[in-house]
Amino acid sequence: MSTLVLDAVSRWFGNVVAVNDVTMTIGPGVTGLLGPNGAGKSTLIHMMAGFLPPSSGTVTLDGDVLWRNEQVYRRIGLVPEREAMYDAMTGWQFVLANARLHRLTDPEAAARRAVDTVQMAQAESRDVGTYSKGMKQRIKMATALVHDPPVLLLDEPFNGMDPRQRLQLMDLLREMGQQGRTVLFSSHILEEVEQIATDVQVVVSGRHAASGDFRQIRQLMTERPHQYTVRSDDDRALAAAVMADGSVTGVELVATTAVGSRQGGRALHVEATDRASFVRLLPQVAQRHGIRLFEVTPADESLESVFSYLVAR
Amino acid sequence: MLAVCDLTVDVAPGVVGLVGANGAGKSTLLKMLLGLLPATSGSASVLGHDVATEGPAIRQRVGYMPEHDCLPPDVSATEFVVHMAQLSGLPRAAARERTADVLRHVGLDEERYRPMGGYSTGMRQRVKLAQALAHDPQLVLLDEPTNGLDPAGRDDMLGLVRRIGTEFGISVLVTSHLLGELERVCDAVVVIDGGQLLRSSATADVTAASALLVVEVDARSGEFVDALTSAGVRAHPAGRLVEVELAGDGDYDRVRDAAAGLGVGLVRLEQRRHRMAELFLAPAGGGRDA
Amino acid sequence: MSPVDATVARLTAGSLLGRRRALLLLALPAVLLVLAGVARALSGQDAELSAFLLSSFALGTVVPLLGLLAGTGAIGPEIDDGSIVYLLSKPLSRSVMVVTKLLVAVAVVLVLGALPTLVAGLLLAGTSDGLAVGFAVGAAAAGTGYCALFLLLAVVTRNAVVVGLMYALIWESLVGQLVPGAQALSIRQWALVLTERIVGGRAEALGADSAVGSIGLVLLVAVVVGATWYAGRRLRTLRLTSDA
Amino acid sequence: MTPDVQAGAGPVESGAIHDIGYRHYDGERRGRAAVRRAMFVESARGAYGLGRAGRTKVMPALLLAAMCLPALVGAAIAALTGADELPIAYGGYVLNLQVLVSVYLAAQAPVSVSRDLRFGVMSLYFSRPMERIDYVLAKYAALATAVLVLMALPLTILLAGALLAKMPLGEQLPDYLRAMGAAVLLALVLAGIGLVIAAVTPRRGLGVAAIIAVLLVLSGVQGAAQVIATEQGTRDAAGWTGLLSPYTLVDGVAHRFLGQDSVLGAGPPGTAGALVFAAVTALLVAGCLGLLVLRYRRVSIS
Repeated sequence: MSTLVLDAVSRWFGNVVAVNDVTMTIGPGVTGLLGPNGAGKSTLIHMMAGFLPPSSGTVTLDGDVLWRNEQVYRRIGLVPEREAMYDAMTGWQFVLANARLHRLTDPEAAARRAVDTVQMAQAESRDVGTYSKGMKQRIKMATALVHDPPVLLLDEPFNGMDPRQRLQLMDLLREMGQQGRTVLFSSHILEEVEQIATDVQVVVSGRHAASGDFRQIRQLMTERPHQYTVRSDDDRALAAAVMADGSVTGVELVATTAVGSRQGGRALHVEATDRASFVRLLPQVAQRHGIRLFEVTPADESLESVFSYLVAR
Repeated sequence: MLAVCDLTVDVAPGVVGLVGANGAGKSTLLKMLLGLLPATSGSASVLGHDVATEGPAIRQRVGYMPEHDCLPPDVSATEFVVHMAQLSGLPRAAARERTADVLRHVGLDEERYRPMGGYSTGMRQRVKLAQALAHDPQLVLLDEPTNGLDPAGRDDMLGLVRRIGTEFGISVLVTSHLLGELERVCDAVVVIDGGQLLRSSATADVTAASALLVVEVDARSGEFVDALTSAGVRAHPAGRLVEVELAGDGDYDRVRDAAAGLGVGLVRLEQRRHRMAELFLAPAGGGRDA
Repeated sequence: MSPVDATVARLTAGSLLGRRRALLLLALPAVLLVLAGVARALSGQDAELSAFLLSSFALGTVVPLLGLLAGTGAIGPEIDDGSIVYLLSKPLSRSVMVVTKLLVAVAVVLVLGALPTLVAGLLLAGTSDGLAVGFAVGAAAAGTGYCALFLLLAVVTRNAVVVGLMYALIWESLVGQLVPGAQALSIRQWALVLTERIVGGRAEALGADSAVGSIGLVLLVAVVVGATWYAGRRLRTLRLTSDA
Repeated sequence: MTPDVQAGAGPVESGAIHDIGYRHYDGERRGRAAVRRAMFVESARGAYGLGRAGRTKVMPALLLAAMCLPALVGAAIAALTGADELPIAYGGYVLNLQVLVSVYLAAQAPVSVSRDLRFGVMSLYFSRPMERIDYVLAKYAALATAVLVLMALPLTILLAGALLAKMPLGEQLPDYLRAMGAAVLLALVLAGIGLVIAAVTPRRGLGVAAIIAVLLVLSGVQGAAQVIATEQGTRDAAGWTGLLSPYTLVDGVAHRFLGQDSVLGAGPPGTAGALVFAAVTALLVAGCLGLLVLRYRRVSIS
């Protein structure tokens, strides 16, 4: 069980502040480090991997400082973002070489276990240069797992992966999290974070914008109105009925234009400050007035909206 | 290696999406359309020009945005796009004028004078798009333009692609494997996997609503399912959601009444759209890693 | 803990002896040996010619180029494409990495530089005047110096090869001829001190002498140790930014 | 056939004026010759860092300055002392500084071609109305011009110095023109060698090392061979060794065809020698061009 602690960490390059006073604790389980491009995610990961000293504040793993401390790599497995590897070697040789670099007692067994964990046994004898993006990513995972580290750092692991490759990597990360490892991955592709991250740290332009489960984050931002799209067989009547209740701050009848996929039609945009009471009220009011509800969709609940809301703030 | 095999499709003007997994043959198809890769069999024509014989004529009227990195780091965006416009046959003055115009349209402001080595992924994608538009093509081929972009960047790029197809009056063939975005942008979609055509149809019917409802309540969802089944609705839990097989419109009311009856919050009631994701995963299946 | 790591050595050798770079590394000594063979066939054992060939071609061209290719090649490609991250994320002291990489580079220069110089020397002048051994030892010393310096350059800058060229060709030879003082900082001249000692009396006549005194040796050792130590320090704080 | 602008299913705006909207271009669209010229200009300027980031200007500027320094000094001496002859002859100027020319070529050839290979720019070039032969010709001409400038500038400074020192133009011009002719030939030969080697690898460092290795080894071998040949007493053999290095090859051709006295002593032996030297020079240039066309035919545009 290992914990990564960032205490009031800042990092600047000249007068560009990449990371600004971030305090963060990353414990066991899968944590998603989330933020737009240029928010400072890779700077943070570089500091957690000990490749970059913080300009101020400390970055420690179970109390040990990470900067210029080679021994810490016994407990950290790093999956770098860049694709460059020793292309002239086969997958097996590459993982084995990493095992030997760790000076493990039995490098062959460790490499064997790592390659099997990432299900790359069938391609291990081929040169790394011939691997697809998804296979390269899995071999990189194997090199990071070979010394069975309690901490796993992955820099933008999902970049450029198609859904099938992404699903495979998600299962792998979930499995690592369940084994009690401290898994941290950076991403700006929100679908993945939603599905596997037990914990989310949101970073926006260098600042630590939010942390905790993303639904928690959702609750934390109660002062922001919640947006709902409702489609029923009598939108106007439903709008009038719903407005009567205090939890709703605004209703708008909109025509949904057929852009690309969705057909045209009408819908109700509802803004409610008190989410819980609105969702309970809606079915009761509809029942009372005999209005059939076809669709009730939270328009802003996905992490994407949480994220763009934080960016906009 | 069979990259693309016996693919027959014709692409109408407007914004057309080409969907497929990594390695499904998207980039190969684009290169063939540019007349850069000879098709081993069959034929294709772009804007009326035969791909096999009239390559240069096609490349004069077509803009291409590759998926991979293709920008030299030691030159500024302005200098680079002007050069690219000239390589498409525009005289220097016109090239300079159009470059300024196009860079403004893709949203590159004062960074356009800095060397591209320091550009963010988003800015690089914009320059790649600008060089494809600089010579005012009739058709642009965009290979995964949103690759590596964050949500804000993705929305901007998709908005841009949409504007190119409509406001600029340039036909667009855009590829992607992030399926949600093609739904929002394209008028029609060609889905290929392993080099073969899976489906080619207007986006609307690809994501047609199916007869499955997804419902979420904020409490006591077990009792909620029981209430539904006792009301004769075929419902079963799926994680924190409840899936309801829609027998008829009456089921909508039964869902509403079950929630109202129990006094629980109806957080979500959605038709389970046949998301392109399933469409894309289902047929390919198997462990074959593209 | 030994100052050398076998796996780092194997990885370095792998990236250093990539197909194209190996071709180049082998071509250099091959040309030297062919040249020596032709010279021997045509003009028999001629001391002045041998010294000229060994000094200007072997020590003046082949060894610096080998040092450049091996020294920068031992770490340059890995830093350039980012695969160095697989070494840096290991519990392995950075100085062990640098020393191991240096030894691999020096081994290449010894095998493909010093040894062929010995063989060429024997071919050209037999064992007379200790020319063959003198220049072989000189080549080994110069090669080591070049490897250490160019390896450091590869850690410090992305255009290590061009800067290395400017040192080896422009500073050492061109400027060296015009401004004799410049030779005080020339690795080749430092190495020639050894050659001069081995060749002995006729070194001056044969042009196998050095423009600097035995202080040159001290400077050579200082450069090798200093460059390696500083490369280790810089590797510890290497930042993997991807700008070109 | 431009598709009509269908504004989606939204309400059709009548009379809306898109003033700063996207403007179509119906001006002149030039053919491959103009495309080739644009590539040539950009690449030639790039060899001196013009139009590129500041960092790329440092090395070319340094080498150009180093090349011109002796000429400046020579011109100054001639002008001040009122000598009636330049301290440095035009003919031998470049050959004495061949190391600088070699370093410039080794550094700039990879910048010209390996950079396009490494950063994937080829797919942008070949997705345009431009064939691979156009790319090769443009790059070749650009590098040759860049190398020529490196030699022509100091020669011109020498000429200017001579004129300043009131030396008669009639006397200076022939030698100057002979030297310039030799410089053109040398630029063509060097550009070929440099590009063929640089185009083999996208790695800049390796390209630089490979080019300098080839040039150094060639002149090293030539020097050694010449010494051996002169010792054997046969001047002709020494002459033939001139074929081994581009510098001596061009010097030989300039000696026999342009009447410039050979700097490196033994010129090509007899008329046969002259013809062979000329043929080899032409073959070298044509051969390099041919190799480059073959190389770029195989370049996949991914």
